[in-house]
Amino acid sequence: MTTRASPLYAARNILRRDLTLAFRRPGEWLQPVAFFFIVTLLFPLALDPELAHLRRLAPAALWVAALLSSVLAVDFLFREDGRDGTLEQFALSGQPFAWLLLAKTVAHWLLTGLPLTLATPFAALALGAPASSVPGVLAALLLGSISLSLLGAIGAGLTLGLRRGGALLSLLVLPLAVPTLIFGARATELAIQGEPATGPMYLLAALAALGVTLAPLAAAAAVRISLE
Amino acid sequence: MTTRASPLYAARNILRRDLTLAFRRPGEWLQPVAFFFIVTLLFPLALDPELAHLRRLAPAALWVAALLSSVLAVDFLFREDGRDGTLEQFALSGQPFAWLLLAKTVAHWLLTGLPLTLATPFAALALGAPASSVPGVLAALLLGSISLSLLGAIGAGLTLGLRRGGALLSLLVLPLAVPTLIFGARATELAIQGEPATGPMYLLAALAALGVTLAPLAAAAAVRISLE
Amino acid sequence: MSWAWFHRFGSPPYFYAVAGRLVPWLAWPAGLLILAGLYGGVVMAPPDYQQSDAARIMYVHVPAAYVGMMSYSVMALAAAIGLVWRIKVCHAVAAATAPIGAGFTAVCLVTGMLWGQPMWGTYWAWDPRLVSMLVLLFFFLGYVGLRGAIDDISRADRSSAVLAIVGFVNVPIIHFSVTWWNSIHQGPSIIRKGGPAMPASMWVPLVLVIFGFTFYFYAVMLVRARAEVLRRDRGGSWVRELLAPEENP
Amino acid sequence: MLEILDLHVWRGERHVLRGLALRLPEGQALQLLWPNGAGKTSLLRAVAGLLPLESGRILWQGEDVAADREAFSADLAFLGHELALKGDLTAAENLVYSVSLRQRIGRADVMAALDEVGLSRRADTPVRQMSAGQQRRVALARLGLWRARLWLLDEPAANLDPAGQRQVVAALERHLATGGCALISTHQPLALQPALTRLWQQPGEPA
Amino acid sequence: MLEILDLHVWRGERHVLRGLALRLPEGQALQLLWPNGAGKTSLLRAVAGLLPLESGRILWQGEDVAADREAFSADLAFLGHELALKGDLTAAENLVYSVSLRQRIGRADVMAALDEVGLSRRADTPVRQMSAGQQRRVALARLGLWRARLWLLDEPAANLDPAGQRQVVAALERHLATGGCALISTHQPLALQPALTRLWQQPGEPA
Amino acid sequence: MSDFLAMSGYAAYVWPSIGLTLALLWLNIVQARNALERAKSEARRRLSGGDDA
Ligand code: HEM
Ligand SMILES: Nc1ncnc2c1ncn2[C@@H]1O[C@H](COP(=O)(O)OP(=O)(O)OP(=O)(O)O)[C@@H](O)[C@H]1O
Ligand SMILES: Nc1ncnc2c1ncn2[C@@H]1O[C@H](COP(=O)(O)OP(=O)(O)OP(=O)(O)O)[C@@H](O)[C@H]1O
Ligand SMILES: [Mg+2]
Ligand SMILES: [Mg+2]
Repeated sequence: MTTRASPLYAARNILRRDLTLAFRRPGEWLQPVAFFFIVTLLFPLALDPELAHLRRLAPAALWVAALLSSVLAVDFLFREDGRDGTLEQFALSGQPFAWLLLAKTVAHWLLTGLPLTLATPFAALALGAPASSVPGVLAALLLGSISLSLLGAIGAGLTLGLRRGGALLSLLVLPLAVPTLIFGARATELAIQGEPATGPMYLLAALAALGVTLAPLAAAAAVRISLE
Repeated sequence: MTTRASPLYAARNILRRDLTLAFRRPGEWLQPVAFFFIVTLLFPLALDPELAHLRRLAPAALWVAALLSSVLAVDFLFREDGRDGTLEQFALSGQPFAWLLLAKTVAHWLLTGLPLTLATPFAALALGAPASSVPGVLAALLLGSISLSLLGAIGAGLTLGLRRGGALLSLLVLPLAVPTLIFGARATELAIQGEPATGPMYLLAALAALGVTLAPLAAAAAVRISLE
Repeated sequence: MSWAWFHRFGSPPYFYAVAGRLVPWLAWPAGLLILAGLYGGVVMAPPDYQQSDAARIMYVHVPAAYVGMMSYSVMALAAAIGLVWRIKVCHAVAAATAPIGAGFTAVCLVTGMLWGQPMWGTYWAWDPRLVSMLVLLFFFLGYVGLRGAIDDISRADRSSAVLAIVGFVNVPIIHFSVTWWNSIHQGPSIIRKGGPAMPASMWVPLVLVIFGFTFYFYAVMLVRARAEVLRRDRGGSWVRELLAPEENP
Repeated sequence: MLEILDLHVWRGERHVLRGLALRLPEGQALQLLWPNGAGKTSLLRAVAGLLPLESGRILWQGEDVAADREAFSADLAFLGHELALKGDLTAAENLVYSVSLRQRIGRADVMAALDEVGLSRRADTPVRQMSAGQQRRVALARLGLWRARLWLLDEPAANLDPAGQRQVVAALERHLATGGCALISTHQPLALQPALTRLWQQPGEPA
Repeated sequence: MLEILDLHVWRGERHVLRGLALRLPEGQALQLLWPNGAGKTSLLRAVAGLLPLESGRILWQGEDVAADREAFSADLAFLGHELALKGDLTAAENLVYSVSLRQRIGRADVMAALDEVGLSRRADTPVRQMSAGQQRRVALARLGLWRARLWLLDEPAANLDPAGQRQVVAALERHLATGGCALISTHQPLALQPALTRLWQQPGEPA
Repeated sequence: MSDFLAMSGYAAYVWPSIGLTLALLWLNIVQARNALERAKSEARRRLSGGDDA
């Protein structure tokens, strides 16, 4: 006789599936990172080049780039599964829906947020940040990218199945992401200036924790509605 | 008896169709503009606000935002028509394919590039550019957005029907867009500093002209291949 | 002129065989030229009167730069021919070129940066020459990425061919960037009116390395191209004959 | 046993299902042969809980499904116009991942299921590279793997050649024999043994 | 008259059509009843020029279609698995815009065409709000409006109820009567007059 | 010898450049060889009818 799958088993398989899918296309999961790099490169291109000037600009450039590339990436979080009916099957699987979506979001973060985080130090150095600032920058982006992915999940759920979802999505997510952006940029700035950034770091962590607990529920509700 | 449609008639109908589609979803065509605004606003948020500082930053902010939002938007140029078989019908219509795609690109520019252009002055002022610079900024973005749309069309054709097309698209288009970005930002900078920007303007115009003549052909080739 | 040779090369078996025979004839000279050139440049040649020994980076930087640009040109040309005349072999060549060209471009960038730190006091500057070379690297990466994203090989061939052709505009920009815009990067110093701007003891080794890299590029490219030709083969009898002996040794 | 009482469903402006009622006992398959646009898909989606009910009740084993959606979902299998297959995954992977949402599964079961629909030699082809009918067959194999009591099938025989349609019938008869029941929308009646099935020609008439 | 000589088509790694040949004279419809995955869709797409030929020739009115693609395209109508309809446009708008790529057209013709497929009352509903079969019917109406000599239809009867299938047959017979010809992939033979049609069971056998 | 290695103070820039270049040359050779071998075995698999045609 068959044994029911535990929520954990189901989630693990979703995770495995999404990673398989991503790695099947070589370098596909690298694209948000590439995008991130390009965006950070665009600034100096569009500016008159003075490193001093760039350094003051680094936090803004980094975070805007990170925010945009994660918004760009999250657009694909539910789109395909929604179109080809996979999400319907999730909803009908008899497993807690929010939990399954959380699994998908985690996979998404592993494929976009994490590489993004690991990529930032290089971009930061290219923008003239001192090597000493790397740990701080890393920490800030680690926390930031988590809450960005989670916020993105809500937006992705809301815009699921709309034409031109992408642009609308960014409209919905960017405002939500403003706090993350501000604290993140502030933390990065302090790190670059070599000052302790505990304050904004705590706030970033709080935002991430809040996101993990609430975002999946909101996303699940949004997706259910979009499925009709 | 039926009379064959002239290429002009066909193109006019494509234009009409795409505009109808865009306006059927209220405010949909506004999304790239909104995105553009949000991005430009993100900078001041992520920075310590000093107008003098912002003003020097304005050209970069404007152009990065414009480039990103047009790349984001162009992702939808062919996607839907490719998926639902419309582009196949274009290819089988017996009309010059490149010409039909040019019509689609024009419609797309009217819906994204033009509003974007009209929106920039406000963003520029918000970033502390002097009112006197508005005409220059407008001209630069008018020319720039045209070639961005056309370059985008090539990338959209190449990534048509690929999963995660969006991210790859930006990876392909942004290098192509670098010259436009550089000259555009330079022109804007001069305009903001109140100096004559004829040099970069000419180059922008040249790029746009080049795009109008060549991009549709490249896009047509790309789309044909992607249709298989 | 007759197109016979053109079509002969177009046939996978012929190309596969000829390429196979050609490789050693390219590889050995390449090795010798590179060794000689690097020895001449890094050991024998006198230090530059301004840059002293830092100038020795030139002997890898410049050849890498040339080959990087050349390989993009080769790629674009092969892609164009393959697209127009529907010749698989040309697509194979283009596909084989991309990763190699990307490598040389990257080396040019890195060596350039390593050279820039002592000379310009910075690893990187937003300078037309440097940026355009960086863009070249992005084109290579985009090309590889596009290929990777498409699973049907013949579609991948033709799509990426379009990209390669479009991106070619960048190559002349790289070359003339120093003359068109005021660049901190130095302009043509070998092929220029009035002969090279350096003593023979410096430019001869440089030229040797450049030729060595070029030979090397073609050798490696042909090996890869043979692999690509095999991948594109569709059960042609020649492959069966080719591999039969190896199947039951 | 599935029971629907006085069901009303709206699609946008349109009152699609007006007071529909039906009873579907174990071991029975009800085939909806309604004309195009009569509301077959709407009905199936409403039962699955993918469309909101305007009014009316849906009872499963005598209990209102609204009471415990998840339990009900675990009992049903829904095959809609979209197949919920990933073009980039192979047939086998698709089955493993979609089934493992509901129950533990091993490669062996998957191969057996693919064999039943005649795709054993295609187990490792990406679904994207399969023809319309082959993709349908993969979805069909998945249906057999889910151990669900209630099947909701929307035009299961579409795109299938005669052999494939016989496979659908065989799968259904196995399912009914083990006490399952099925609600099917179709345009050609499936050749089930008359004892096992009822045909419903028009939403107007009683089932 | 359409003539195909020794056609070879590959899909990725797979040699799908191996030296296929057929002749399709005016006023004739050839129905491909090949099993799933045999290559019907591939053949239709290859003829339409949407798939590259590995080798072989396709002649239309005795001339190789590769010589003048656009002229050939103007002569043919292709109805694939995708319907090329815009969900946000009404049925009428969809017809106007897609037909106007090829010929000038007015609202009257459109309404007539929609009437023939029994959707006159739905002319102004967005296609997104139509059922699978209703969308098929819209595509069918478009087919009637294009004045094309050669029809390439991929499972035209899918999702259609018996009435809709009769409409397909009627449209086909009108088309053949006016000297057109049609290449059709299907799994149930369409009930055309035997004089007008040939059935092709297996790609192996001759047509 | 040592002052040759010292490159009059530029060793930190010169030797990495040359080393990196040689590394690339080596890497290309390895990759090309592997690619050819992989392609051959692929072709063999296909000829021996790995999956149905
Ligand atoms: C990241 C930094 C650099 C990049 C991307 C770069 C790129 C290039 C490129 C693309 C070329 C080939 C130009 C052509 O063939 O048309 C080149 C040539 C050359 N580079 Fe660099 N370069 C960089 C830094 C430097 C530095 C710092 C120096 C010396 C101070 C230098 C000296 C040269 C010389 C002497 C040539 C040969 C010029 C000729 O004969 O045409 N480069 N470089
Ligand atoms: N994109 C693709 N890449 C590789 N192989 C493909 C692709 N599409 C189809 N095939 C293969 O080509 C063969 C023919 O496919 P095709 O869609 O033409 O079959 P069909 O006759 O239309 O089948 P059906 O009746 O199910 O629609 C199938 O075996 C399929 O596996
Ligand atoms: N998203 C929607 N919004 C509004 N009305 C809809 C929507 N989808 C379907 N309808 C309408 O609801 C009615 C029933 O649609 P449904 O898809 O259930 O029909 P069906 O029986 O499945 O038809 P078919 O046999 O063609 O699949 C149709 O008249 C259709 O026009
Ligand atoms: Mg239906
Ligand atoms: Mg088919």
